[in-house]
Amino acid sequence: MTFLDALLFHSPALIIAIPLLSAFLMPLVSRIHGKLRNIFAVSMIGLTGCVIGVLATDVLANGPRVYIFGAQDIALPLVRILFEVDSISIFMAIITILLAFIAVIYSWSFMNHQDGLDKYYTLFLLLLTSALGMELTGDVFNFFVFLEISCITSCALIAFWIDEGEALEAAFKYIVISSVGALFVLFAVGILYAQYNALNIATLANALQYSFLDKIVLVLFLVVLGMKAGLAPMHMWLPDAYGRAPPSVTLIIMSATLASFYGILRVVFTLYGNVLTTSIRFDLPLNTIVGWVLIALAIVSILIGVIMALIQSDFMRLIGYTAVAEVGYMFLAVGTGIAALGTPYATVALQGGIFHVLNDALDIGLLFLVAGAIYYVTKKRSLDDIGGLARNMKFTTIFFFIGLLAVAGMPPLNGFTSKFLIYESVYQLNPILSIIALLCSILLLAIFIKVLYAAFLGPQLPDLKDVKEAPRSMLLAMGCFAALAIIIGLFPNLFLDTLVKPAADALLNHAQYITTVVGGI
Amino acid sequence: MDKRTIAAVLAFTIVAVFFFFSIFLLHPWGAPGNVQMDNHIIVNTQNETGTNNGVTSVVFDYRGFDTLGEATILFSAVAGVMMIFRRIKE
Amino acid sequence: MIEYIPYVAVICMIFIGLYAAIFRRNLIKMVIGITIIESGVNLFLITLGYREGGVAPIYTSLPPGTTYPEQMVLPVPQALTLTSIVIGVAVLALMLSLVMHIYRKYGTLDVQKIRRLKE
Amino acid sequence: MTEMTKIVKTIANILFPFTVIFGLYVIAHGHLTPGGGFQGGAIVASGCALLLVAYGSRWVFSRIKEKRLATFESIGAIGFITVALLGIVFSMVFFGNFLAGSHLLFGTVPETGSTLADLNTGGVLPLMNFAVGVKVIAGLFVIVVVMAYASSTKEWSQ
Repeated sequence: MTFLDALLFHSPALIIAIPLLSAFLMPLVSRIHGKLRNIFAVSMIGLTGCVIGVLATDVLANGPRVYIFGAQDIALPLVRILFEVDSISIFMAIITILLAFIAVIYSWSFMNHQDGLDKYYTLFLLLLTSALGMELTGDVFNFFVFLEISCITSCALIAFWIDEGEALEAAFKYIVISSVGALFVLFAVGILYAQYNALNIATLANALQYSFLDKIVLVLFLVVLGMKAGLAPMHMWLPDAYGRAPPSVTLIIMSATLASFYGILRVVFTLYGNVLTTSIRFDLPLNTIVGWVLIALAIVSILIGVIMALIQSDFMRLIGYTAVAEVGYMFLAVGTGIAALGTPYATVALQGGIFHVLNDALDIGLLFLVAGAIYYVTKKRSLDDIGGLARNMKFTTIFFFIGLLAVAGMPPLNGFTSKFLIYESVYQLNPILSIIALLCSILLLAIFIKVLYAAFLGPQLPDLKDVKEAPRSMLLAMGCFAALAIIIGLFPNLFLDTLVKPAADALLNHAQYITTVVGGI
Repeated sequence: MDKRTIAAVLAFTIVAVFFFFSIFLLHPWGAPGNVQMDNHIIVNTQNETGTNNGVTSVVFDYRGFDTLGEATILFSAVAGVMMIFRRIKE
Repeated sequence: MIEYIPYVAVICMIFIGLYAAIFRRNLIKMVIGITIIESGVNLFLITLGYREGGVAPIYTSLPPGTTYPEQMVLPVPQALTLTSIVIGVAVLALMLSLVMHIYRKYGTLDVQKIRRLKE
Repeated sequence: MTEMTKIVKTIANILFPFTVIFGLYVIAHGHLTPGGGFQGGAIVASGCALLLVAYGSRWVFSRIKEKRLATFESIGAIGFITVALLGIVFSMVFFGNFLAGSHLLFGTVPETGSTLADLNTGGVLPLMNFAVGVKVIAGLFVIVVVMAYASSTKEWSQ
């Protein structure tokens, strides 16, 4: 058992243990020296990234891995908690750790004038742990616990700038909605436990007979996780939270939001995988209903996101509404994948949706980092107060231009690759949806051209004369995102074949997920 | 009362009645349906975890990872409260 | 009907709390509403794990003649409720500290007034 | 919170030791009798809150620095996760109960059925109980002290 095999065997547990232990150590480390705290945070997140890389190479090569907490092998009836890592969860973990690493580099210089930084880094690492835990766990109640940790830590981080009244109000709105939602998830977990006396996703999926109560459980999960992911009618918290939080915090909250999106995928494709095609009333199979509901909500959230982004004057709220629209694209693709389950274009839609998770994380992240750089330099939020920044902030303008093209889905960049997959597959389901999605994407381009002109190209405002460029570590963070966006845009098949296709197959092939646990190793 | 509250009250009562009639499908109080997981825990909590207390064996050994999440929740709540009140010292 | 009384109590608590969280305008009343929902869900978890005439699953000085596992209450819901109670404490502490700060900044606890002051 | 009268203070002085001892008993016997780290820690924290109410937040805040309490809390948390990580080292799996049935500390296995409580059982559980107990005592007391002190100071430096 060489060191690498031991590391690989224990890697699911270490992915959670390392950031958690560093979060607990943070108050002690930060009492020694401020600089040491930043180095400690960056190195710990880097270490977790390496462990995730090791696990990713193994999971992508030979299928899901199971890790039981407290025992060597699986003993049925399954009593202990176990982590089940298959290619979709490791794909989401890679996105989460990438966002966290860039956010921690960015906050190195963004936060250097703030106080209370040891609490900031503690909550940052705890939010990262909860996002990773939500993505790796194979236990329904454990998923609820990590969902709750992400609620509390992101609410505290939204309220980081306590002297701003709006940040406190946004945090309070977020914690109220999230905790009520999480309590209904607990209610659903209680119903599942009452019927099948099991809390493991694989055993539940195996034992599920889709009674009336299971319909309630599915509705509760879809509603609450949809709200946490920013789906249409329940998205009100997202623009306030993204608009009022510091941008490095917004990046990590976005990774928690994507973890809730992963939660919906896990519930629909794996927990309800066996019963997805059983027909209920008037011979409509379950997947058509769930699929079309998600598609309808996705279209509504795309429209709301784009229209509200058009009239925003606050820079970060504008990007927040664009994030709602991007979540709409993800749900549109996944909804098509569910509604037309089994047809070839459904798998293409699912791949497009999962690929769009990666691309959206990079593009919206890049835009938030640019907005943060502008706020850091000019201390102004609204687009009317800033103008003509291109002369002094050259690199930020270039990065903003790359982010603008990527979000709108222009060809050379990564937004185009996934949105093209989405348009192509959604068209075969229903052409009108694809046309709406295309038009909204063009409208997004128009919005961001307006922002580009308003913020960067216009005449130089008198009080912004002596504005200097953003510090180096912020430019480095933005540079990484821009470079990744270009690389994915130019070589999409590289990422598509190694990461996205196995992830989509892992979701569709839920039998493999179940047999690795219930069928014994 | 404006239209929004009327719509909210209506939706609220529909969901309440819907939930009210759905609880009668659960197993009656006192007679749980299948109990294979809990019987396994009750029977060999002493030889597997070495404790007399079944609940503590579930909290710290069988489902110990939940309690680790639990401790993180309390830790993050304390960090959050201290961060929100970090400027109250004179 | 008599075996479903605890579930009726659970549903009433959840929807009383939900009513307070949605319709009340005072911030503190919303926080109280959420605590009521939380205790309702805890009651639901505990009622799931009860066995008729069951004893706590603890072997120290067990009353003589109890046959385990039939006459022992299920331990797992109690562990889940323990976690849920501590979550309730953590969420409550955070919400109350936010409410104290909002009150200190806006001078009022009424949601409508806060929205008007914000503009 | 402002200070209370002398009568309340003396009663608090009388009650505080018993509450703390009972709370520590509940933590220590968590694996035998109903209780454990969380419940015992909450009892001791309620004892400390009793002192806070009786003596007022200014007195308590001057006596006990919140920094030291925060250190206690992170020590408790680190203790809990290191005991879990030791599971990897000794019993090849995270959260492994490597002490149960190993004739080391807390190692003996109780015989099945209704037995009298033997404190030396439970393997890793008592250690986890102590760690969580320390953490809950320090954590809840910090929350109560900080909120009490914040509500009593008139102006906050924004």
